[in-house]
Amino acid sequence: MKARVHVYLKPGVLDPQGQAVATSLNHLGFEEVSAARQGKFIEIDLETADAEEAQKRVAEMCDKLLANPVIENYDIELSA
Amino acid sequence: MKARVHVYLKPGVLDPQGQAVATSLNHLGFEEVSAARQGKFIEIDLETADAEEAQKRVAEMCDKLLANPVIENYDIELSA
Amino acid sequence: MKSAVIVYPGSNCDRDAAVAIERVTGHAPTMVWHGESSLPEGLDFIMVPGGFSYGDYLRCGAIAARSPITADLIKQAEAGVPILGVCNGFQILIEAGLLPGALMRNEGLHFVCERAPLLVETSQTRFTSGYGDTKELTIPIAHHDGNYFADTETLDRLEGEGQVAFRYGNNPNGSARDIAGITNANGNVLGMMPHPERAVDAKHGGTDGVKLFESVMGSVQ
Amino acid sequence: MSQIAPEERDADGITEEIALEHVTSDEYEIILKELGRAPNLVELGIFSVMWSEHCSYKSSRLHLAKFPTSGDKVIYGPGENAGVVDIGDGQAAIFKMESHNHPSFIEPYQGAATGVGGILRDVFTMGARPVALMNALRFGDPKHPKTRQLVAGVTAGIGGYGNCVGVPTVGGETNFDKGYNENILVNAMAVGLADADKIFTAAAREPGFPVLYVGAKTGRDGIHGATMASAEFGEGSEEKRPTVQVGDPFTEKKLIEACLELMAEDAISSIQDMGAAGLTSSSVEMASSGGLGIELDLDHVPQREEAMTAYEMMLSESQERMLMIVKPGREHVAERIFKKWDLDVATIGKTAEHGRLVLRHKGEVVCDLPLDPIGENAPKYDRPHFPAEARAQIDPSDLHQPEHLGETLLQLMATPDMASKRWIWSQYDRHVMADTAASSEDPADAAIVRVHGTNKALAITTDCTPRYCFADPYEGGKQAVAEAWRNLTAVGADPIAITDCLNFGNPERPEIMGQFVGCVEGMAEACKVLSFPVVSGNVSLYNETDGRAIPPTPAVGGLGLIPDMDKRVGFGCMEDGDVILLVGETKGELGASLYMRHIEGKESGNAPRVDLAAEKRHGDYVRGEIRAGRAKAVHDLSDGGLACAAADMAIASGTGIKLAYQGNVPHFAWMFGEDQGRYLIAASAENAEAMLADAKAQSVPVSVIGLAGGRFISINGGHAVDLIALKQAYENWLPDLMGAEPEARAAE
Ligand SMILES: Nc1ncnc2c1ncn2[C@@H]1O[C@H](COP(=O)(O)OP(=O)(O)O)[C@@H](O)[C@H]1O
Ligand SMILES: [Mg+2]
Repeated sequence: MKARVHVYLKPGVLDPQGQAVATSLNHLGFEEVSAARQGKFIEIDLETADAEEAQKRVAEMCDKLLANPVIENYDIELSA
Repeated sequence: MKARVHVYLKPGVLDPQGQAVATSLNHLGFEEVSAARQGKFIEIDLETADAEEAQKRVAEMCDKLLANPVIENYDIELSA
Repeated sequence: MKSAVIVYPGSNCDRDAAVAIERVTGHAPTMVWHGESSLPEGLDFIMVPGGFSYGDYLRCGAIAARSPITADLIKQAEAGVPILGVCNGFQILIEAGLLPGALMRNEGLHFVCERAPLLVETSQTRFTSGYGDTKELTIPIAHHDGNYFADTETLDRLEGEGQVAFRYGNNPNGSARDIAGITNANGNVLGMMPHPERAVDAKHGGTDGVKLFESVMGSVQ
Repeated sequence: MSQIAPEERDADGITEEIALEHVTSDEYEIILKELGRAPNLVELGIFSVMWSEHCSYKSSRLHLAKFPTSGDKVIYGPGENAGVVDIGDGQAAIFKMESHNHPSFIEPYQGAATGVGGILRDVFTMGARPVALMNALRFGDPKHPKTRQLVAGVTAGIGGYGNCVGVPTVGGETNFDKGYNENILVNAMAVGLADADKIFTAAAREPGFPVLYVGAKTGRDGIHGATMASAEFGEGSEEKRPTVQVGDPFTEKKLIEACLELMAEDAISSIQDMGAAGLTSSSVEMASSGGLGIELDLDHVPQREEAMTAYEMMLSESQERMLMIVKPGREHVAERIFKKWDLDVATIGKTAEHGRLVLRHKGEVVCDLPLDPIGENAPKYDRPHFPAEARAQIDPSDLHQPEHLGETLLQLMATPDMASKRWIWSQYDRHVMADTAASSEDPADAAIVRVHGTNKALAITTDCTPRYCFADPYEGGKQAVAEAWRNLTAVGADPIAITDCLNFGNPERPEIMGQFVGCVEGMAEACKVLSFPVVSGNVSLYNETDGRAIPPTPAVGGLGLIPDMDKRVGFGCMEDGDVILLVGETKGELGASLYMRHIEGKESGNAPRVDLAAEKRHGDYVRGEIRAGRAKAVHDLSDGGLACAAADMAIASGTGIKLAYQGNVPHFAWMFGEDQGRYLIAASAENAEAMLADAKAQSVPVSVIGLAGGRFISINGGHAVDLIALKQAYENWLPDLMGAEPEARAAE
């Protein structure tokens, strides 16, 4: 089983990387870009068969390590 | 329109971050983790209505700025 | 004076820390490898040095904060032992929950290394008492992720309780309210991005960091 | 040899044709003759990388032999992983410079990062703790669309690696020239310290000793990197992309600590890093330099990817790996230490008496080659070469006279080569390890790094003026060495030895080979006269695209010793009222100068001539005055001549200078001429008197040319330019260029 975890900044937390991406894209002529946000994307291979169990465990991984609750939120997608 | 871009290392390219994450998760007791890979996740707000046009432009953004074609691949999802 | 410096894989200011502690206190610290389960007994001072623990992969300090030795560090903090975290050490203390807030990528997105003006915000801590009326120091900085963030409530509390120990004279990284170093509520844990251990020698980075080490030493005697 | 597996083909389609691409048909004939049979694919791959320019030095060896390489301070000269010199008290300094040009152009961040990693390994392989890094960078025209992205990426890569491993990056140099538009140069230098009696070398000593692989696992990265570094860019270089490797400085840091920890035990017999051509070159070099053979079982090589072929394992350039031969029965010591550091360690073979390279994979012998033809007897070419056409001397009276010399100075201070590189070096940790006494930020002509725990210091510099080398390779080669010697002298150091990185175009073109030979001969001459031997170095050829070669760029990395740190000097301590002395003669040489390039807008004129005997005399005099404590500030004269050096001193000291013209050349030629062998010294009036007397006694031309004070640089009371304006011009050029940095990959 595979988990795809997105970790991104909470709304309201300044995202200089995202801003730099948007500005750079504008400079490069992509004027349709009005904003950008940058986050992390972590793909985890799990030796678990049970999806419910996996969901619970991956959430725990996020709380314990993958995300910093002071500034970040996360979401989890599972696939076979 | 919103684009969600995932940028990740090509298969075979060394991913020290992903390795460190997997090892650390194992140490924390998540023994079911057999591997992890870490990539970037960029969300872009676009002032474009046409999905086909958007797809083409975002691919161009990836080639020019967001991904490093030497070592990275990307995929793009669009949503309204 | 019995002190220790924790060495994580990827720590790289451990030697700087040891040199500074020995220079100021006259006693060499014990270097404690991260794999050990506990710190020595009866320590007067613990330093968590700078560097790139675990390569700074995932988030700076995140993996180190969850390593076995850090669990014991937390216990020592709770027992009141003075602990100084510098640069990556500050990041580790924050990730370990010993200090509030978060340290994010520098606003300018680049690594910044310079001799920076640093303001002593209070000399009422056990780390800064020696500075007395001295208000401005020059201390080297060298980091990529030193942009201090906390919500308004936390920031107000830190200010209100006198927990802001240092501010930048010339905010190099976008830190909230120019914060460069903070203490915990108890006053025994200080985290700061600038490197006082690189400022204990006129032939290297100046001597403005000496008083910080002298203050801690004085406070334990 | 009947059991050799005939052919090995892998999933990625590496075929004999691809391997063959890298050996010429003549070379293939030699292989057939040496072996008496056709090589299989693995063997051909091994020949192709070992005979690449990068590994075999086939075009350059003949000429490199012209360098003086010995001296009473030299412990190990070229031939080892790095040069080793004696710095007294039983201590040694170990240093080397290396290029990572091609990978950095293709992928600036990883290319530059892995360049730093590679040069560090060369130094700690020998038992040294790395204590300083330097970098010499050449980028294209600042206005070229790729330049900013390359500057940003290379800077981030050097910082990303060096900062993480915790070795200070203390200095370097940066040039911009359209000649590098399609071929940037990234040269990195590392310096380390060790006890002189605890140096480790690569040559295998005894047969039957176990061969250990340590460090990171082997992947498919960088296959044929060495051959790529030996090919020019052109159509199709896009396809060469997968050869870029990703560096892992965290693993490197652990590898440094683990190796040094193991070196303190009595376990290692010899050791070699896996650099270009990875497992192949390390195993071949260790065995052949020891006159032995080596047998490896590739099944034991720690692998990161599945189903790797022997060909891939032998040619992979995965980073952060070492090969070592340990004393029999001591394998467990290595295992214990490397496991502690969470690194791979595996016994993969043993040394043997037979003088062959024998590889087994999955139970079959996949390679069995005699070592001599691969290494010692690799092809060596005397490529045809002809000298560059001599250029005419510039006569200043033929040039247009600037109206306001202060304005001209202001213009020159904001030119790409002259302007501050703060934007770059402020991203490097220059202070870690607690021994940096002077780095890029400090007004000193060389970086100064204290020898830990002593009052001695190393002085380090990198120098080369490609404008001169292009105008006159021989004089340019001399000048590069002389400038390094001068920079070390200017801080009060005794110059000891150099390393070099010789960056040129395609050696198969006689005019390029002519540049190479000219530069090497000029360097050799300077090294001889200045007693400044070459102890290590690196050659990077084929730096050209579609027939356009880079300017000849023989970068020199100089190392010196300051015996007493209290007698070092910089150029930022000038005070109001100090007398300014000029050491050396001024004829107003404007050929190939910054002035010609930027004010006249021409790349013309001959290179300034270096009178090596005068250079030596002047330098020895300056060093003597520094040691005598008379010189308050010292600065050598280089790009932009006297006026730019005066401006550097004034900006750094916050004090103006009133220059008083003297001599018989036009004012502007006096101010901006780039005559060699010169220094500016600031001293109190009293000390200046004594210095003038010394100069007379030593027949060194020294004259008073100005007085420190005020807020301007002026000449004969006129042409004044404000220090603040000068400083702004100097500081703002690069930040303005990088400003929005739109093309740089924002999402590093
Ligand atoms: N790429 C670089 N990395 C680090 N420091 C650099 C780099 N380029 C220039 N510098 C620093 O900028 C200063 C001026 O360099 P340069 O003009 O080349 O000096 P010089 O002419 O005395 O050789 C030096 O301190 C040098 O170390
Ligand atoms: Mg100089």
